[in-house]
Amino acid sequence: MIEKPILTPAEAAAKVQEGDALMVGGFLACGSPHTLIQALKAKGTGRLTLICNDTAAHDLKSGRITGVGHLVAQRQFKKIVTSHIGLNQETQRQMNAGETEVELVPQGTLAERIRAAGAGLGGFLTPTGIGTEVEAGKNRILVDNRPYLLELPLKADVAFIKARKADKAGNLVYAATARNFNPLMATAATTVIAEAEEIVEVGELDPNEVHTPSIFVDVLVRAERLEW
Amino acid sequence: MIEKPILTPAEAAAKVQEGDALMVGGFLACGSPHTLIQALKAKGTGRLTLICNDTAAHDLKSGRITGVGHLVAQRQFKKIVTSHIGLNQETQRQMNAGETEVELVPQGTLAERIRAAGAGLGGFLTPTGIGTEVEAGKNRILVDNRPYLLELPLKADVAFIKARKADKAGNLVYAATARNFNPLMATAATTVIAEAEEIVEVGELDPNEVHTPSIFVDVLVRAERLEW
Amino acid sequence: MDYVANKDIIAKRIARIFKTGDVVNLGIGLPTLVANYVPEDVTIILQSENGMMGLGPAAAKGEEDWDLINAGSAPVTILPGGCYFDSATSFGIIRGGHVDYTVLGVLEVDQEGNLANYKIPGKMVPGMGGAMDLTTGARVVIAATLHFEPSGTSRLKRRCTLPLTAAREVNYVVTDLGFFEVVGDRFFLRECFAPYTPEWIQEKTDATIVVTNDCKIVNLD
Amino acid sequence: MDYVANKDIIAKRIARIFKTGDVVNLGIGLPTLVANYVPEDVTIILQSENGMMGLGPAAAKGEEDWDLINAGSAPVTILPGGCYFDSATSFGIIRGGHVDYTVLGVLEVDQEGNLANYKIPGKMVPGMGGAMDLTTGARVVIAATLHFEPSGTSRLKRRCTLPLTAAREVNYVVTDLGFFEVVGDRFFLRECFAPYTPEWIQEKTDATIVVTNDCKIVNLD
Repeated sequence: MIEKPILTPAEAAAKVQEGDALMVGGFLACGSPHTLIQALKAKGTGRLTLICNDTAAHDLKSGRITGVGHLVAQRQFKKIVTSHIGLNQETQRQMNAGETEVELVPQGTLAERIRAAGAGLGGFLTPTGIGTEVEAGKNRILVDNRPYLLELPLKADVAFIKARKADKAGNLVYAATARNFNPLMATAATTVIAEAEEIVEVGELDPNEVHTPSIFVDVLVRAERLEW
Repeated sequence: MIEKPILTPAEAAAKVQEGDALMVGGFLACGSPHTLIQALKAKGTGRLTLICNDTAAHDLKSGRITGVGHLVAQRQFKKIVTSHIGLNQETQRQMNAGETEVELVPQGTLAERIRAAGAGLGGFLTPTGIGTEVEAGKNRILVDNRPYLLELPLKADVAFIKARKADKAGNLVYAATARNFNPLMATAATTVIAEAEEIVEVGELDPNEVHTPSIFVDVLVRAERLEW
Repeated sequence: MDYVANKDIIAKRIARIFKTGDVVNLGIGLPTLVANYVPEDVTIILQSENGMMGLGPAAAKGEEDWDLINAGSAPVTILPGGCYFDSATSFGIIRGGHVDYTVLGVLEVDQEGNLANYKIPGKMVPGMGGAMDLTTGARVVIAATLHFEPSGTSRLKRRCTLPLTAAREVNYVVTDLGFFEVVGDRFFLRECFAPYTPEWIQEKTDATIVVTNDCKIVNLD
Repeated sequence: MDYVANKDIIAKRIARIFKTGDVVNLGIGLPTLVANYVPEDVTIILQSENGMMGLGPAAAKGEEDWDLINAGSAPVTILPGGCYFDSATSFGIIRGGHVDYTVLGVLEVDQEGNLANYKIPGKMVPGMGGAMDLTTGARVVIAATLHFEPSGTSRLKRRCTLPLTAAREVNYVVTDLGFFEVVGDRFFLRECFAPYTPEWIQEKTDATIVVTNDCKIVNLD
């Protein structure tokens, strides 16, 4: 099996270009690729579109920031597609001030849109959002007399993924609820960069227990930072 | 965690009613629930609709039959929804003779239709089948100027699932390519019956390695027959 | 009559709805309290939309595993027989009707079963998170809320004025005054929690509240 | 010129298309032979649509694991670094463009890139299995076929007459006579396999076959 390059965090972060759409795994910073996030913060690449379940936390009073909140704070995003910004006051501030465009997507719809992009589907019909503001601008389609919204796939230029373990071929295994959006995003970006706490030899992972097949992963990085 | 009833194959097969839609896991009989298939053959329940990747094998010359082919041979199906009948001459014979209705569905579309039913989606857009007979009677929807077919969810009254291991709560783990359609079908039927080669105590399976969460499984059966 | 806000009453009453085997998703905040009051002889299975079945109690101090959190990002535990999954699977479970009950917080809830709980335009826009999928997908939707805002305004309305989380999906509303069922565009008061009276509740709530003969007066203390 | 059907020539030529790292799905029958001819210095990854990445050689006699088969139900092995997945994931990989090449058998293939390989109405209806998804989803579609039917009729057509597996998806057709590329509704003969000549191929095939100056004569023995 072909081995994937293991890059430094800085080398990996340099794969993200100004203006790219960037997916970042994690749920309120749990299961987020903190090493890559810090490397991208150091690099300072801007005008990005972030696709992430949430923007983690940023308490304007205490100054405490977690996960992708570090990139939001540094104004690296021109647009954010997410389901939740409730714990990040800075994201709310930027949105209200018109500094950053925020597209709020129901969490299940966000997950499914990313999966659809990875799976080559042109879209899907969901009952979620019917009768709410989420309907705006979308096609409503009746199936068996029940209304559904047609939701479209969502893909990215680069995905930042966090795994518990990788083998050198790029197979990934996640831990507990740190799995969340990571396996979905790994299918939906042109370049997939996975940071792993442990990188083992090819053949050491049980093929029944792999969560993300190697072919989705382009670059590996050793996790250096696990704190949120 | 609540434990699920462990029934005999005959008790479990009796959950299938005349006229039911029945999903059966397996790919050319690999990963098929052979114990349940034999029990349903003994019971003789008829006028069923089968949803299965294929109808396994039936060689009319040698008389060799595998997997769900045993139920086809006994004429228990009025309709079969499947992607492949190439190794089952009896299915082809029944179809050509007009004895059994056969709906051929591309394999990826079949998998996704079952998943959609389990996931509460009203349908999905796939490029598969555009420009072929599969288009007949379906809506064609343009997204970004590319045509897709709107495919609808497919659900069943009962699903027969085969697992390598179950815990008594109903969590399932599959082996190798015997996984195939099993985890999808486990989400898409009103009553889900899983036969397992091994049934362990609750807590013995690693929660990171469970393929089918317990809540999908209603009834457990001990596998008695592993031969195709 | 004096009103004293009481969240525990709400959690206590909701906890009694479940029977053994029910799959339940509890929202952040007030709904989380419900877990504390589930009767000992009832075993429910808690789903957490960030990717877990079999959510257990909060992690003990010093034993936190930061890869194992609930949807509010608090470190938790998993019960034997639980398992993990990704977010698409998690919402497949939710949207696919495999969750029996979802309990959600409320900004406004109305007699048509509409719920608003994710946005106050221009003021507070936390985002809907998983709430829209939960209200749409769960078999039974329970809105859990103190009956009144701090200002004294009832959270039960004739018609929601805030952007909706879900249209016509709410089945039950449990407040610290009573247990309401939404049927035919009206609230039916099924239980009135002592010391409040049905008449007092009707008077203080700007919504159609039907009280039938079988409305029970219940003491939950 | 004498024609002698030769499947190995086809497999040999197709095997040389790949470069290290390519993800390839080989159909049942003739396409399976391709795996035997991949050059030693090229490492490709075989996907099997029944749920495996890293498909290895056939299982040795007596060492079959009947939970581990290929899409033709033959017992196989898995290579180190391979993994298993369910059928929805498998076709997500296929439909999502994550398979670089699919090699499929042919009943008819035409100069518009249409492929028919799953049905002869009233005669043989095996079903499409995964072929429709593979032709639609793989980045490059290679049709592998003996140039002629046993009757002597060319399988390369102006227009398919049988029900299509996929419309306008075929990129390359490799027969035992040559290597064809489908461009602008015509077959371009890129390589002619000795001892056949471009003129003979054009004469024996009822389809538009363009031969340009850079068409190579190749000896694959």
